[in-house]
Amino acid sequence: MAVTEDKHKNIEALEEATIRFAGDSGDGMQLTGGQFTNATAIVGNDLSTLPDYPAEIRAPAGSLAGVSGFQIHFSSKEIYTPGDILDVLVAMNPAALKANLKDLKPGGMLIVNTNAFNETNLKKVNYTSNPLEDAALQSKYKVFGIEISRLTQLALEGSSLSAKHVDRTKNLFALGLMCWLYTRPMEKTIEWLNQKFKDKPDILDANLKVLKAGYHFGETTEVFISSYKIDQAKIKPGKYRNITGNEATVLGLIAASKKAGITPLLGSYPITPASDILHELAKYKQFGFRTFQAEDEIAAIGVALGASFAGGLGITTTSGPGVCLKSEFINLAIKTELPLVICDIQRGGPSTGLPTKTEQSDLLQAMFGRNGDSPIPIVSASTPGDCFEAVFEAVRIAIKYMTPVFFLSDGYIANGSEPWEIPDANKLPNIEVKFRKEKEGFSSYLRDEKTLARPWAIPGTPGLEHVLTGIETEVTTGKINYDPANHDAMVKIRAKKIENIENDIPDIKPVFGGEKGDLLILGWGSTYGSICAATELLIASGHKVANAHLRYLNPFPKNLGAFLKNYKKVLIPEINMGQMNMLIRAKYLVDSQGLNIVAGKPLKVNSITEAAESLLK
Amino acid sequence: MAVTEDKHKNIEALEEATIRFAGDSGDGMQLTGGQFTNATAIVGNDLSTLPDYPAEIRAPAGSLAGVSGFQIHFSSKEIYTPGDILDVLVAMNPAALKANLKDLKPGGMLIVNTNAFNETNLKKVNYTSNPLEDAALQSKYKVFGIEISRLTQLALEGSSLSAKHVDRTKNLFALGLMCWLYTRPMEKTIEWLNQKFKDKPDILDANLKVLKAGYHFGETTEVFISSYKIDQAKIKPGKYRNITGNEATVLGLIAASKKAGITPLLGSYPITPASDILHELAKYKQFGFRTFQAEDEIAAIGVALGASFAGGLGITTTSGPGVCLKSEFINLAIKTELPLVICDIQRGGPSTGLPTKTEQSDLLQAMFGRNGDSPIPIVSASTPGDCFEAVFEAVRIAIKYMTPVFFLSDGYIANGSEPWEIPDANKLPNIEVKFRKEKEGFSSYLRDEKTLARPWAIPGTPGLEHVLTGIETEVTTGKINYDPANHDAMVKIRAKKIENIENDIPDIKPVFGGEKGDLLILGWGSTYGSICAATELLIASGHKVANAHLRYLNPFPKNLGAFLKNYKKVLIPEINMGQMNMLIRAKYLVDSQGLNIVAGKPLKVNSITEAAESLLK
Amino acid sequence: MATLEQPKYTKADFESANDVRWCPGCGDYAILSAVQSVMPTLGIPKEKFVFVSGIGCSSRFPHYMNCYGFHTIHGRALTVASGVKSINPDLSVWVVTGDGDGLSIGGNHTMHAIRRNQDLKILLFNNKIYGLTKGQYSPTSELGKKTKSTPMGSIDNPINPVSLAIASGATFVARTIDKNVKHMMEIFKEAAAHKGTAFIEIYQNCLIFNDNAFVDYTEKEVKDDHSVYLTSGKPLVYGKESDKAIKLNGFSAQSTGAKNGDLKNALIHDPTVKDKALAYVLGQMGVENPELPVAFGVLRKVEEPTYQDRLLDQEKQALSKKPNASIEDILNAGDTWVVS
Amino acid sequence: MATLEQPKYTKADFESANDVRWCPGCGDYAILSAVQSVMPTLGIPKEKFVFVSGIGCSSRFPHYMNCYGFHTIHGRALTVASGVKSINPDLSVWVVTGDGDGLSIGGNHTMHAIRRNQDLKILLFNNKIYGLTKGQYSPTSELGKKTKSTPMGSIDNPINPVSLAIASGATFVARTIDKNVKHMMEIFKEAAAHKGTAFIEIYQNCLIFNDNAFVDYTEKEVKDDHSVYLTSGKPLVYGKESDKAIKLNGFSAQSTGAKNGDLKNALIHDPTVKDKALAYVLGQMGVENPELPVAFGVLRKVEEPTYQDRLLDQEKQALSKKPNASIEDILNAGDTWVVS
Ligand SMILES: Cc1ncc(C[n+]2csc(CCOP(=O)(O)OP(=O)(O)O)c2C)c(N)n1
Ligand SMILES: Cc1ncc(C[n+]2csc(CCOP(=O)(O)OP(=O)(O)O)c2C)c(N)n1
Ligand code: SF4
Ligand code: SF4
Ligand SMILES: [Mg+2]
Ligand SMILES: [Mg+2]
Repeated sequence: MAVTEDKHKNIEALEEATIRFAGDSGDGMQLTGGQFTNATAIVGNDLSTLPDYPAEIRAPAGSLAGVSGFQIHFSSKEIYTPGDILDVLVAMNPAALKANLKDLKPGGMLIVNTNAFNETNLKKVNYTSNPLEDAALQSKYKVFGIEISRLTQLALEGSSLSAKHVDRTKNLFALGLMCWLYTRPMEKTIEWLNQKFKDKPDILDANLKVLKAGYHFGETTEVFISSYKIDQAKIKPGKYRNITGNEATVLGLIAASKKAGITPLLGSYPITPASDILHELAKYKQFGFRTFQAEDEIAAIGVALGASFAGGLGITTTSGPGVCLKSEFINLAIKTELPLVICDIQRGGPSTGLPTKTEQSDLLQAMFGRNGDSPIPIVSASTPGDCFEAVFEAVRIAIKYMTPVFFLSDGYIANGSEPWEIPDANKLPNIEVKFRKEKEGFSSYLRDEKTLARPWAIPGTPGLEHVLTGIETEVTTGKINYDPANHDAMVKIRAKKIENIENDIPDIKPVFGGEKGDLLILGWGSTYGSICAATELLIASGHKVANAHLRYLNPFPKNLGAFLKNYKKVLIPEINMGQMNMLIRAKYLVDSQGLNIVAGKPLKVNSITEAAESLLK
Repeated sequence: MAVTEDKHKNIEALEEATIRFAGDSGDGMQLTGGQFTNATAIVGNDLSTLPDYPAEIRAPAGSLAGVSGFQIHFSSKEIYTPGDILDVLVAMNPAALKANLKDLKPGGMLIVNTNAFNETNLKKVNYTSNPLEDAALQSKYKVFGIEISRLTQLALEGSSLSAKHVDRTKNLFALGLMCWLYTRPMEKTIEWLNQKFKDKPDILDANLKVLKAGYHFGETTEVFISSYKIDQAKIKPGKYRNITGNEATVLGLIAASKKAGITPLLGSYPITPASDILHELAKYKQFGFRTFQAEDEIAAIGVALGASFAGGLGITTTSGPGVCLKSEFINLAIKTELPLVICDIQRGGPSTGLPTKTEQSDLLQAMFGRNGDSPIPIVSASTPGDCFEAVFEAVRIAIKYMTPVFFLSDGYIANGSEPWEIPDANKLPNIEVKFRKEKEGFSSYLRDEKTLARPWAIPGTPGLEHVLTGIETEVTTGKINYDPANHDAMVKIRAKKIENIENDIPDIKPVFGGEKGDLLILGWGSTYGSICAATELLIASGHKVANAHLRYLNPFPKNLGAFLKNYKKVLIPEINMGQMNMLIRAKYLVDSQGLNIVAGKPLKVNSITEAAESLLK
Repeated sequence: MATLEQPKYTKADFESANDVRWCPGCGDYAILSAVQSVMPTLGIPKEKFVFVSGIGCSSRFPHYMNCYGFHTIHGRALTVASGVKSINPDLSVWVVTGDGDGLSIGGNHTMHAIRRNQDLKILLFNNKIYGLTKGQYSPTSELGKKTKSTPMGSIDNPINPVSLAIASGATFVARTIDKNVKHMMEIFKEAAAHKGTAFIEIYQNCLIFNDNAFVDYTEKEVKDDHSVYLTSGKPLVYGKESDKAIKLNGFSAQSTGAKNGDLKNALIHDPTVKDKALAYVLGQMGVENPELPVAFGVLRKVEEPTYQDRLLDQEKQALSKKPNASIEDILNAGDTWVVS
Repeated sequence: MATLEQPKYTKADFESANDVRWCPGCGDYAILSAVQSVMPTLGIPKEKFVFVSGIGCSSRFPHYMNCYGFHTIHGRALTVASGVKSINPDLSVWVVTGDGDGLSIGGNHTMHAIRRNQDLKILLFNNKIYGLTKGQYSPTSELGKKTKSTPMGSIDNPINPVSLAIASGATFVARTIDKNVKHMMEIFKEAAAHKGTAFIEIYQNCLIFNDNAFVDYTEKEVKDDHSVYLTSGKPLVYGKESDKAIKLNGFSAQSTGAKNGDLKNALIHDPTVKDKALAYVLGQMGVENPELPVAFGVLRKVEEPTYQDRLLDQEKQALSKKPNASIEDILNAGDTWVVS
């Protein structure tokens, strides 16, 4: 398309850039960011995104509480995080400026919609004077004040749309402008608009006009001296799509249940940031994916457990407060040894906490949040795309070992996105389901010698009638049994079964750095990106540092104890107060140190390098 | 009373004895044991009891599932446990014999109701022949076959009672007999019967007759050559009563709320073994004690939390499965920093588990069973009587620090009993309640500098209107706040506040043994008795062993880390898979070893000595 | 589901080998026996029955049936049962619950399972007490009831299970009683034949903690004056001499004399009326309006698609729109690009 | 509670300094304003008001009142409110909840708080959707409703909040609507004056996720034909020209013509009838029987002792029996002995 070619201006080549779109909740920043991301993916850059939106549906227009942001980091090299500091901030109003300016690097580009800097808006966020007129701001950053609202109106002069509708399209102006600035193609966005507004030609027309107006504004005016180009990254050959963690979780669950050949049933109750998984899965009825929006989290997991009893794949999705409510049922699943996948998309806690922010603080709840000794496998995802494989693993373990399994994701990877190499469906591992059929020798708790799994005998199978119960039962027969020695034996069998899974998961090994060294940075979950980036920097500056990342949090990989001993020190960065660190210390008696910043957002790369450097001193 | 004097026979002096009454659920064994205990307390022996009853209300008569037992250990010296092995077993039927014989020491006394050893009863428990006729049995134990049923009938010949009612009194025959055998006075039992049946003279008369018949049977017949006498123990001077853990918990809650001068409200939902606390507290309305049987555990804690918000003392009682349901509300209490006492009377888990058996396996649930980082103080009781002081401490901490507090007891100490020195009400510490009144400078989260407690400003106070919420709030003002730095600060303040309590609790020190040594046996909760008894034995056999017992599980006493280093090895016996052990290892990096037997009953003294000896090798 | 070749069952086929552990004399025994007697008559292969329960004396039920069973956690049986039925709608799923299990902690699931018209048979054993935990009052205990937890008497108004079920839109609502085995069996059969939620309140005597709670409906002298048995198409006549009838007065039910066929004012029972008001009024009788007799029998029975019908229907529709969906398609959906 | 010296409040006294964060145009604003307007008229000192809520857009309400407030967790507001009122019965406790909060996750607490006649004012904002979590269907959403979680339409039958409240024995039940501020205010005042649970369903428009859900009752052209406003002692007349009335037909309500005073068949409203059947029938109208108008106003209002009345009463009784109980007495109760 013509609009992607630029004939008049310089194109400067960059290695990478981090930009953030920020505006009012009503300004469409998530959509703008999403479209920019798609365009960037098509260019072949590596990328990582971080949406950040308020807990209120629509806080008062122009207020700080209502600011919504979308950050993207893209590069011609491999990257791991959405970026610590911004090269460009697009601020659609004073609130967006106030809330985000601190993250813009000195000398960075600040693009603002000057029309929004009127008295009312300034007052809403307690600006006593217009910050754009502040000389310090002008000297610290490259400020581009653009009348985005007015230019949008001008672009739509004569349109039949109401003033309100006209104003709503201004985000596309910003998008167009940024596409020009970073030489991104707009075809996909145009296609998407065509599709979305196919029944509303007026709106479609207006949107396209404004999008192009933004692009042409960059091209034509003298405001920007050059535009930027970021080369395709050298990423592994393959077919890619951009994917969020929740989308990857959805695909992982569908793929795993297909591979297992049983009917999946998701029992769920909406909760941020897990709800989108329910929304997405509800669209796959043609795949036999059954979704059940229950009256609460307890019912949701109950329905899922009933499904597993009947031979389906029971799944439940939630976030921390919902896990609280599910814990009694998780214990019933542990006791009755039925497969079940519990997806916890973690958010800031405790209590209602910060529903739209990220945190890694449900690990110990997943490990221990139930009465009695109640061991459960835990699998965690480290990046958006990794959710696919991690949740697939959770399903595999649940079925093979007849056990509930926790899958831990979090708000950051759930909503963040990255390019994802689409796996070949045929090469996905098979998940073998062995429904018991033979009557001969059947006992409901007679275990497989290797996995210690009990048989899965489902209602409808003649001759295998049996009753499951949460009361303690006899080791083999599964009949209620109150005998002391039997209980002790059962407690230990349950523990052993889960421990044994260590034989069925890969050893831990370094991601970056050598097998031995001065410092190991050990992580799990969504800190992956920041830790990798930090490790690369540390290695580059000559330190003997390595990093490793745990997918399996219970049981830990078999070689972990020995592995830890290869490093003089161990640093464990977590977005919590040191939860995995406690498990590691207790199990391996290693004096590992935590880096614990619980600020509802990904750890910054430089927080990690600083912590590492101070340990290396 | 005449019946307590024995003119005809030898009285042999013993140091101690352990006896168990066992019979059908319908046989009144708990009542028999309770009365025997009272009589033993009056004599001034030290004692410890262990009731053990089935989960079914009334399992089929004569079945193994229906066996109910009551064990008492009493002594002229200080004792710590209800005893590992029995000196006497009273078995009212074949099922009772079968279920309990393994605990009788070789050469021990076996008293059986021979009338119950008929074919039907024998068959119910798969005895193919009458075990009483087994020569091996006769040679291994001192067997006393007594026609208890028939002797009871004879005693009541001519009574107007039905045969069924007559048979129901046979436990009193056994009680009378045992009172004679161990020279216990029967006045209190007679008084109690008089009171209980004051409106039913027929039944009263029959009961008294049978009780005395049992006593006289011992005195008169030639079956027993001598009776036994166990001298008064040298226990601390004072006024005593016999008390169970649940009773002591009730008294502790009443005393603490009186000392605090605020209205207590217990929100509860019945669950074994916690229900009795609700039943008892419901009787104290004249004290202004309000009890609220809610629709479920969630409502129960919600009501309690509402009570605390309004300036009352919110309390909730439950057991493990109930804690699962309360966890979301506990987090709200943590976030809103309101006082609240959560009493968890632990039972066998996971899931429904073993409702009537004991276990210590909710510790990690109490510590971590919630989303987010959610620190909470935990206080545990070590003996029945200790529940009083421990729950009093829980109330004190809750109010002083404005925080929910866990009080951990368990089925064993809840139902077990011991002599308890009645405290002087006037000497109980005062619990200061400071409701905020002044408007000036009020902020809902402005903290006391020392305790870090926020002000308790209750509805009805003019000028202090404010809103509490589970969403994260600003450090001082308590207004909703989503700022990253504020959240990090709040997470850390919450942690600090609880950690600081270590300055307000006593240091740990040895119970038995020296300040340094080869081995420390570290315990918490109801293992106290077994550990003390084991330590005494180990010291007596020349080992440099000490034991210490933790009341405060979060935070730990300040000196614990240094204290642990004074011993070469540390053994941690727990009725779980090593929950406190994990906390100790993680925090102090000490290679402590667990002794973990999860059999639904107190640890045996000799399991501990064995484990200790193998570590000492 | 029945086929001709199917084995003929007897009651014994549904009796499990486990010892029944209720107190001797408990009303639960009669209910168990009635259920075991009805099962062989339903023409359903034994392996297709599933009994799901919560926690309580009553909830031990599945252990005593020789069927698939799930003795779950307190108050949550209906959620598990809904999951079972939603995965395999071919099963005959029965839920056993108590007044505490199904109305106290589990009240919300009862309401929601019913409104969804889950194809489940719900047997609610109402003994007006918590049996298993040894005698606390329950949501159906009468005001002023003295129990372990209410030494001065309960201060909560009781709930009427049948009113709640009707307000939740139950398509089948009935009431029966442990002592009337024949009636229980009839009701169970009718429930089994109903498609959708069948909610059955069963008065059940707990002789240990709440003995004689239902003597008004079981003792020879008084029962006929306190109970009216409903039959579709028949007038609501009751009384020792069949000398009383229920008639309509405004929106209320009222008792009237009806000697020797003088029944012209008597209400004629019709459980199939869509409007819930009739069933609501009948359900209140004797429970909320103590001067009237308690109605036993089927109060409401209307046909509506079940949750499972609608679930499978949507699946079929979706499949017909996108018949050949494969994992590949899904994985490769959206904007993709190739790096080579 | 009012005294003569008491300060005179204005609406502004009840407005908090916090920014109101609902979507511009949300029906919640009108409800907030109506509540703030009613508060000063009640003669209750401001510090005695407590607003308790769960989680949802509606549950943000306490933050916008300049009163004591507790924004609790999802579905549990009524439990907390019951605790507050039970410790200090002198407070005026108002609960704000949504159709999700109070009927889905919190349905059981709603039922139990009502049956206990907790002295609480319950405002249930029914927007037939989950607002805060961005648009999933709720227990009041109509069958077939397409939402984020039901792309092919919901397959659950909706619940009628008012039916549930009545079946739970609510002593005060009313329905009102965000757009009719005057009516809301009247209802709130009447609720405040009621001793016991006052349950108020408020139709509330969520313009973002379920816009126009209640246009039938708000749009000039149609609203009069779809709504009947109840007044005690007055006939149930409605319609644009007041040309229709509700009459009784057996146990059902029916619509009839009622031109120019021809109202002889019209039902006369009496919310104080003890029998719940009338209120039940009125509550169903328009919701479960779509051909009839929806009833707005007070459906039921009867006097019964509250939970708090009974609680304090038992305490008084107990105290009169054992007037001088001391801790010493309790500690020293039972069998004691002295070791010296
Ligand atoms: C979460 C939880 N809370 C409480 C209990 C204790 N409990 C078991 S059964 C029961 C009540 C039983 O009453 P009901 O349902 O009426 O059954 P019944 O025994 O009368 O047949 C209670 C409170 C439990 N098992 N789990
Ligand atoms: C335990 C728990 N589960 C789920 C949620 C997510 N959640 C918050 S509000 C809500 C539903 C709100 O619906 P409603 O009560 O109708 O309120 P509205 O927003 O429509 O006013 C849900 C599901 C939560 N906060 N906590
Ligand atoms: S306690 Fe009551 S309900 Fe339970 S088994 Fe015994 S008689 Fe039946
Ligand atoms: S989402 Fe709906 S209910 Fe929530 S504030 Fe916005 S308009 Fe109101
Ligand atoms: Mg019951
Ligand atoms: Mg809503």
